[in-house]
Amino acid sequence: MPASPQKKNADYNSGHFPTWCPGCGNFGIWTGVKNALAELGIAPSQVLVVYGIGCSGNMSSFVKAYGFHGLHGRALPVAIGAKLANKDLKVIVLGGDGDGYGEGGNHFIHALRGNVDVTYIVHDNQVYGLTKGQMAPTTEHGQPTSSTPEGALEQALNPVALAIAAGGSFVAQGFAGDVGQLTQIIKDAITHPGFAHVNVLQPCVTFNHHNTFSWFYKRVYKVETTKHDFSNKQEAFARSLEWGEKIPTGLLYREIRPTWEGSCAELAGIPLVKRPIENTSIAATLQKYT
Amino acid sequence: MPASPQKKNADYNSGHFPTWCPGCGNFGIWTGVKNALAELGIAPSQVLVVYGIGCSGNMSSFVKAYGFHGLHGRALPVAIGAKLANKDLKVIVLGGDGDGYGEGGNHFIHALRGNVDVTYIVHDNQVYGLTKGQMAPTTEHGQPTSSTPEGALEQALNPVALAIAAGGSFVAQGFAGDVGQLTQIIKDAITHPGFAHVNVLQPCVTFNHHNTFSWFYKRVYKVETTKHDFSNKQEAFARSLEWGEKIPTGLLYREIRPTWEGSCAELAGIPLVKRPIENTSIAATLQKYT
Amino acid sequence: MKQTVNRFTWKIGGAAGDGIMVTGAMLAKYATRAGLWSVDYSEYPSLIRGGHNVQVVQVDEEQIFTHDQGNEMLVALNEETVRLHAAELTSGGVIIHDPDRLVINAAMLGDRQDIRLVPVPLVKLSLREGGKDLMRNTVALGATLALLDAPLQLVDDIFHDTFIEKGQAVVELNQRICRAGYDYVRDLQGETFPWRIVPKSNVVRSVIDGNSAIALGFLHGGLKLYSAYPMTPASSILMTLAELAKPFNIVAKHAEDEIAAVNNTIGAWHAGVRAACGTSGGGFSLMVEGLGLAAISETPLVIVNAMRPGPATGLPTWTEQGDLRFIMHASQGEFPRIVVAPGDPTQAFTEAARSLNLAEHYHLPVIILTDKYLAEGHWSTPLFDARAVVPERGGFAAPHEHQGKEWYGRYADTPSGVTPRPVPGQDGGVFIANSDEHDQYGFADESSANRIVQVDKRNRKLQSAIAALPPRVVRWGDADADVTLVTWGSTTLVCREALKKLAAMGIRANILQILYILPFPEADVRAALQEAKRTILVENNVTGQLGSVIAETTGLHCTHQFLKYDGRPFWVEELVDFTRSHT
Amino acid sequence: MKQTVNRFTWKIGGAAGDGIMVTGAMLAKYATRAGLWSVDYSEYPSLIRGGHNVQVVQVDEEQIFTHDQGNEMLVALNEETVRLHAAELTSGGVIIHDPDRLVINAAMLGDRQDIRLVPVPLVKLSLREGGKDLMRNTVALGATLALLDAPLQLVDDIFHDTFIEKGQAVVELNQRICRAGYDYVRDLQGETFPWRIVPKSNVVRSVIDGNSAIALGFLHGGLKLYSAYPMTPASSILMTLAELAKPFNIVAKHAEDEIAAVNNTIGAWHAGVRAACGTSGGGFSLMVEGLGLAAISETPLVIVNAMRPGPATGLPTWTEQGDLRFIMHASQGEFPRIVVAPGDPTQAFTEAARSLNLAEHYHLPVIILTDKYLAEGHWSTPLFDARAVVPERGGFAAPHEHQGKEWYGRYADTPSGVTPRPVPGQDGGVFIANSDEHDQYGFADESSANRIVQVDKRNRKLQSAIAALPPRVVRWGDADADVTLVTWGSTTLVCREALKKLAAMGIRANILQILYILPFPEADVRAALQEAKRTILVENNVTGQLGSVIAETTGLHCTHQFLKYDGRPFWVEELVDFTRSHT
Ligand SMILES: Cc1ncc(C[n+]2csc(CCOP(=O)(O)OP(=O)(O)O)c2C)c(N)n1
Ligand SMILES: Cc1ncc(C[n+]2csc(CCOP(=O)(O)OP(=O)(O)O)c2C)c(N)n1
Ligand code: SF4
Ligand code: SF4
Ligand SMILES: [Mg+2]
Ligand SMILES: [Mg+2]
Repeated sequence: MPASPQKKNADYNSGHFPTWCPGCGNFGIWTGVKNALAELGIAPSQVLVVYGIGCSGNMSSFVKAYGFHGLHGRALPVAIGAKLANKDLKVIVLGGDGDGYGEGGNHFIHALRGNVDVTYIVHDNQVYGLTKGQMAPTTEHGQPTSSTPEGALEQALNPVALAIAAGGSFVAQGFAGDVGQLTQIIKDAITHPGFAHVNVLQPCVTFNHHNTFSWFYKRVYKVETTKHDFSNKQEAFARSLEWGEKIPTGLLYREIRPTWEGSCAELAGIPLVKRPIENTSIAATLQKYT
Repeated sequence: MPASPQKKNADYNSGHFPTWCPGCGNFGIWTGVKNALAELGIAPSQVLVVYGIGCSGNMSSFVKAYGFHGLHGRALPVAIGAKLANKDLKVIVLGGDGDGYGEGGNHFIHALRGNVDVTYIVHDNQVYGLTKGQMAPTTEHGQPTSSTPEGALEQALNPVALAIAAGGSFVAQGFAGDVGQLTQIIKDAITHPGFAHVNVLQPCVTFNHHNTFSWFYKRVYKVETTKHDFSNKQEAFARSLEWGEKIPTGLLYREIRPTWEGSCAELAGIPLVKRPIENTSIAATLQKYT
Repeated sequence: MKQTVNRFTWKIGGAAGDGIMVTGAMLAKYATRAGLWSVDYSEYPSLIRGGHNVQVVQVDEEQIFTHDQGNEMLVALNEETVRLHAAELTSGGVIIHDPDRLVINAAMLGDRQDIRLVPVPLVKLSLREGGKDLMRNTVALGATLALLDAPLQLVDDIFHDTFIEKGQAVVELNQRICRAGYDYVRDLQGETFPWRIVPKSNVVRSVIDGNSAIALGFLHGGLKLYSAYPMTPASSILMTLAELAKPFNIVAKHAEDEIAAVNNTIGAWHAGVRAACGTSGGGFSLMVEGLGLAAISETPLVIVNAMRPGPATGLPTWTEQGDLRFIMHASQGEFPRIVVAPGDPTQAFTEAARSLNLAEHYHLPVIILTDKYLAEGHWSTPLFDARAVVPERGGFAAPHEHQGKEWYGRYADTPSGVTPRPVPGQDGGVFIANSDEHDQYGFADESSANRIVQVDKRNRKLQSAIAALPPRVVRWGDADADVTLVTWGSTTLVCREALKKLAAMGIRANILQILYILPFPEADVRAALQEAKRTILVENNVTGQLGSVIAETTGLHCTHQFLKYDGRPFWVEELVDFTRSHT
Repeated sequence: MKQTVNRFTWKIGGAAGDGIMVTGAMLAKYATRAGLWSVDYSEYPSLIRGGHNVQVVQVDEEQIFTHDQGNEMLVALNEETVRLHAAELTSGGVIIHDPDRLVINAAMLGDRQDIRLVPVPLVKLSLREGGKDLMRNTVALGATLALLDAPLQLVDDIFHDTFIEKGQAVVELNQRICRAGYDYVRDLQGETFPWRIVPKSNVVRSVIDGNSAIALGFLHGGLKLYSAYPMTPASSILMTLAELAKPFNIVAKHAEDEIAAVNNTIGAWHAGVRAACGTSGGGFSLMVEGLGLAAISETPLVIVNAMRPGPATGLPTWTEQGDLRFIMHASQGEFPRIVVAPGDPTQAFTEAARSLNLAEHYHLPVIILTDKYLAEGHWSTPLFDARAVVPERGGFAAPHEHQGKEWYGRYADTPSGVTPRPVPGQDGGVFIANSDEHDQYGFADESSANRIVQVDKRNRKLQSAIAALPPRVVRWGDADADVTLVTWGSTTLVCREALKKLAAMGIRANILQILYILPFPEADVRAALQEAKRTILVENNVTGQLGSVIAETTGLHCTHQFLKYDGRPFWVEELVDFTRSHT
């Protein structure tokens, strides 16, 4: 592959302008993802972006890159299968909070401990956007939504606390209103050797009138401006629990440990996709059955 | 219902003697569950036990009580549906680590934050027993199993850490080799108003030759013998991460907060199952469509 | 000038987020309150904003079932609407538009000289009366009514009834804005509009969609718990029941996924209450395993599957009847189930209510199969008759049957296959509901003899249930006909509309609607097909799935088949053409 | 005394955990190495310990396909075995038992005087030679061989080949223990046993189960990744491939659930490798949505569904053919798929290898449908012919087709329906694999015209794939016959066995095996049924699912049907009886 020429954000535009509501937080994430790819010099054909189903997942039509727009809640296992098939490929997953923490919650907790080198960016708008405003796992307790008009009865899921407890090796929180920081986080996530989880606080201007841009602006602070030690799991957990008055953004936890594909003896050497399929001899194995 | 006469363990025997391997940790859990029911004076007809599919779930044929032996991984949502239908019923769920943390992981994390008053006891033998020794989510990294002959590549899931992070209101760990403590934990779990998670360390003598009874005897200690403050989430989380040299048992975390059914306005008053189905008038509602 | 009275089609088009649906709903209500019949249909892409959204409302003096291809009035909120839909306008039709926002030139109209433009400063008028931008739709409604020479009083009442909960001020604001549009158009110089509304008798009818009909049917039927995960086009059942949870004192649960939803529902039934879950095909895929759990544990279960075009995510906001065979055969192993496919809101209401009786009495899963067209379209509908189905408890063990027992033989064999069940908490009723094959108490039992008993027992229940079913086929039209349209579900509507048009052409047609897909009404279908002179299979799918079931069970084939699989419902015109050219 | 040479049935029974399967496997290998043919079958409950476990090994000089009801030798490790199985013994048959553990009295034998008891101190001998309790089975094997007058050398070789990786000491221990049983029985005074083994030619054959055949077929076919979640009776594919991962340098992934397994597999195919997943009905239920994802995104996919009796958990360790219709119609919407149901290990091997070519070349999901009987039974089988299917790459875009492009038209319409695909990472091949209906590049496209193009394109692929399929029906037996057994999958085996027995009775029968269920070989089946004098449908299920497919597609019905649904495979005797009385 020839060395990629200098890339810019617009190189990742698909030509279809986003259909998101004007002012939607997804625009910030869209920009952050394209910026990160451009700054890392990853060409559209060198990356596979796997999308969930939701407003977030509709980004599949707005980004120029190999894409896979799969089933609601099932982006992660597609991404993991692809990464194991071609470990040289950069694999990024984008999806909603309903998609990833509701429907797809099981894949999430197992991806965290499995540590396949995939970057997972969750558009956390605390609501189901595409299906018109129902409760999400991250909807705050007591918030009314179209499926819970009297207010959500569940305690909200805390994605970053969960990610740390489930064995995440890279857990970060971004904010769609701070594209600069978000770009940096996404770049770090992509370059992190292992599964990287980025929860992005993403205001939904149409269905979430509580967790708005201004609500967040008053609350978010960057952990990198504090003494936060992201290698300390205890400390990271404590930080991740913060919600309400102060909401941390930035890298909360990181730990370098072997990836799944790095530990798998059979994946040493050339990626599976480059291995020939012809001339596999089963003769010796068949001998054992005689 | 007439006041129950004094109950004893044997009152909960089904008459079918367990088919578990001799020496299996499930015997201890079986005893603990029956003890707890007896000591709390809950009659077999006053409780619904929902079972997963696994060696653990086979307990459905060994316990005398209303039972529901559902699908692999899906015991929790059945139990929650039953509890909402009849909030006066005691509902207990028993299942394996594969069942509850593998196949059923999504229900687990949402049950924890949902806080429906159900007791969830997981037989954590760190292996798939019934299907003959494959890797479980709790299998230790590097352990060989029949599905991972070269050793598990994933980091083991830590059920109690996860439960705390996901918003569990009662998180405890028991050991099948200590039926006394286990009985007490199960009693506390049953009486806890909310979702109670008990992870029981359960040696599998047939397929797990690493985490044996003696391996555990050397490591377990009771948190009640320490200064552990189970109302402190930070401290509970730190404790829950202990594995290896020292493994904590007992109540790790507890928090009293409203249950789902307690917060649901429509569930105030008599349980759904007692409400009449006849004579619901839709006339006024239909009027709005005219 | 000749005026057509009480028969016209109105269309509104704009971007997603323009809130056009509300306006159409108002017009449909207006017509219905005026003693007329309406049907409305909307098309929207799976996007929140942007994309082209359309709503059509058709009004008639007779009962109507689908709308025509032609329109008499078009409210164009953007240019795309004009480009896409001007051609559909009948000669003499109008386009209402806001000249400040949308300038329409000749090119946009193709060479249609016979269309009249009615520019109304929609936004300006709304703002002038104290409304917001989006309320321009209400201005357009006023303009529409003025053109139709329709009395304002009726719409004032509708605003009152709709908004009074939000206060008198809101009511008046809407009334004022609507009147502004009305007055503006009245004051325009122009020819008299060839279509008009003349209110008729005031029979009270509802304007209702299939999903609301199901929700109300469930409530009438004694539903206590609904658990679901949102999925278009089933979501509004959850949302409606969540709204109605409080007045009806029931629980609507938004579950973490569809697997949880179906298992919640099974758990609730097991514990003794009437419950249901609902989804579309993707969610149904996830409920498939639960279906089998209900079957083998003989737990009642009701699932709504509102179809949309697949495979997978497919066309989320469009319509298709592609899941018939899937629903009939879903889940491993063999077990009986009931599948009912209502063909209009009244059937949806009735069969939803009945499904709860059926599931409870026969310990069977019941699947209600609808599609986006029925689920989200609205029809003027006679008020539901609550007496059509009486909620009655059944299938439970009487106290003397379980009290004092050590174990209860909940799966003991019986002639009907139905064994009365106790519910947890009842004294002496202890048993195990088991997903493993089991003996009479529910203990796992793998013997050959027991297996045969239990399989036969379960299967026998379907036979027993037949007695409790209404006629499983519905015949529409005269018995004596030249052609029979064979159909199921929402396509019954277009067939009913076609009957009227065919009759006008002198073609005698009737309809065989298969209401209960399972147990399949083999004998009825065979008889009907054998009697018919010619038959046309009408299905909104590519493979003719009902046709395959008919072939399998009766060995018969329809003379012709007319299938459509582009995500759109049939146009009545195309069905009429097809029928005429094949009769 | 007359001796039957090279034809006998041997059975071993004990508790779960007694490790009886290993012993039967040794005996089957012995017979096979002796140039004979064997088949083995085991029954075990879904428990780890306790419960009654049985394994049967039948040996013959001719190729055999299923075992008989009668046995000549019974190794009884517990009393239950005697009580349940003594009655099945042929006159003159023996029971080998350990008198220290199991005293057999007349009552336990019913009134069978014609059975000979062979008490052998199994445990004592094992311990004496330095073995453990459980190795008593090896002693029993030695005793068996002594009775059969079979040379010891062959079994010594088997121990060598099996255990040499564990060291010479293990080999010798097994040899010694086996010899102890052998010598003990030889030294007994007693009549000559009426059955014996006389080794024949040494053609090399394997003893193999359906699951291993599939695993090897996949490896031969170029599989690089297998993702699965354990489920009986499919689990051993995962375990076999996990064992073989190292020598074959492939990945076997134990996924967190079946939803992950199918999506892992789709992801891997999308990225360019050959992959598969496998499960039984319950897990397949969870893969249903993924099936549709593969279909609409036109990603190749291979799934193995090894059936067991349902519904739900059902009878986890027993056999049934209950999922046929489910597999044919699973997932919302309409799309083509290939379903192949191998009927023996050779077909399992060949079709598993072929499935990878088919999926890759035609961008279709392929489902391999087996059942517990085929999956876990073992048959003496000629060594698989690797040339039967040549792994060949296909369906990919050539570099010049994508290089330098901005976007690649991966869903552009083509005459065959197959559009060459690039894989991520390839220059210029950028496209979106989309579960939403999409245009040629994969962008969501909801237009009517595009929908029709894409539906038609997808469906056309199935027609194109037919050219690459082997004959979709397999005919066994003479063309000219009085009766045709119509069947599919593993019941083909009992039909093949029945042919031999029927021929011996002078009944001329043949078999129509439907190997490819989809695309259904309508023409072949119609022709075969029309030619046949009489037909008997043979299925291991309660509703006659293949029969329903035949009726649907051809309008024909078999003359009779013979169905079995107690979780057990057919006995050849019952099939022969049925056929005789219906011919
Ligand atoms: C199996 C399945 N269930 C449900 C849906 C319907 N559905 C589409 S998007 C969505 C939720 C969207 O919420 P989220 O994931 O938070 O994304 P957002 O739109 O908020 O970005 C749902 C429930 C589906 N497509 N598939
Ligand atoms: C959907 C589904 N997948 C797989 C199985 C097969 N299965 C039965 S038990 C089991 C795992 C048992 O492990 P665990 O839950 O840890 O229970 P244990 O036997 O160890 O108590 C599996 C995979 C199933 N029954 N259903
Ligand atoms: S609904 Fe919310 S999340 Fe979706 S596009 Fe609009 S603002 Fe964004
Ligand atoms: S396999 Fe393990 S968990 Fe299962 S019964 Fe035996 S010892 Fe217990
Ligand atoms: Mg969201
Ligand atoms: Mg386990």
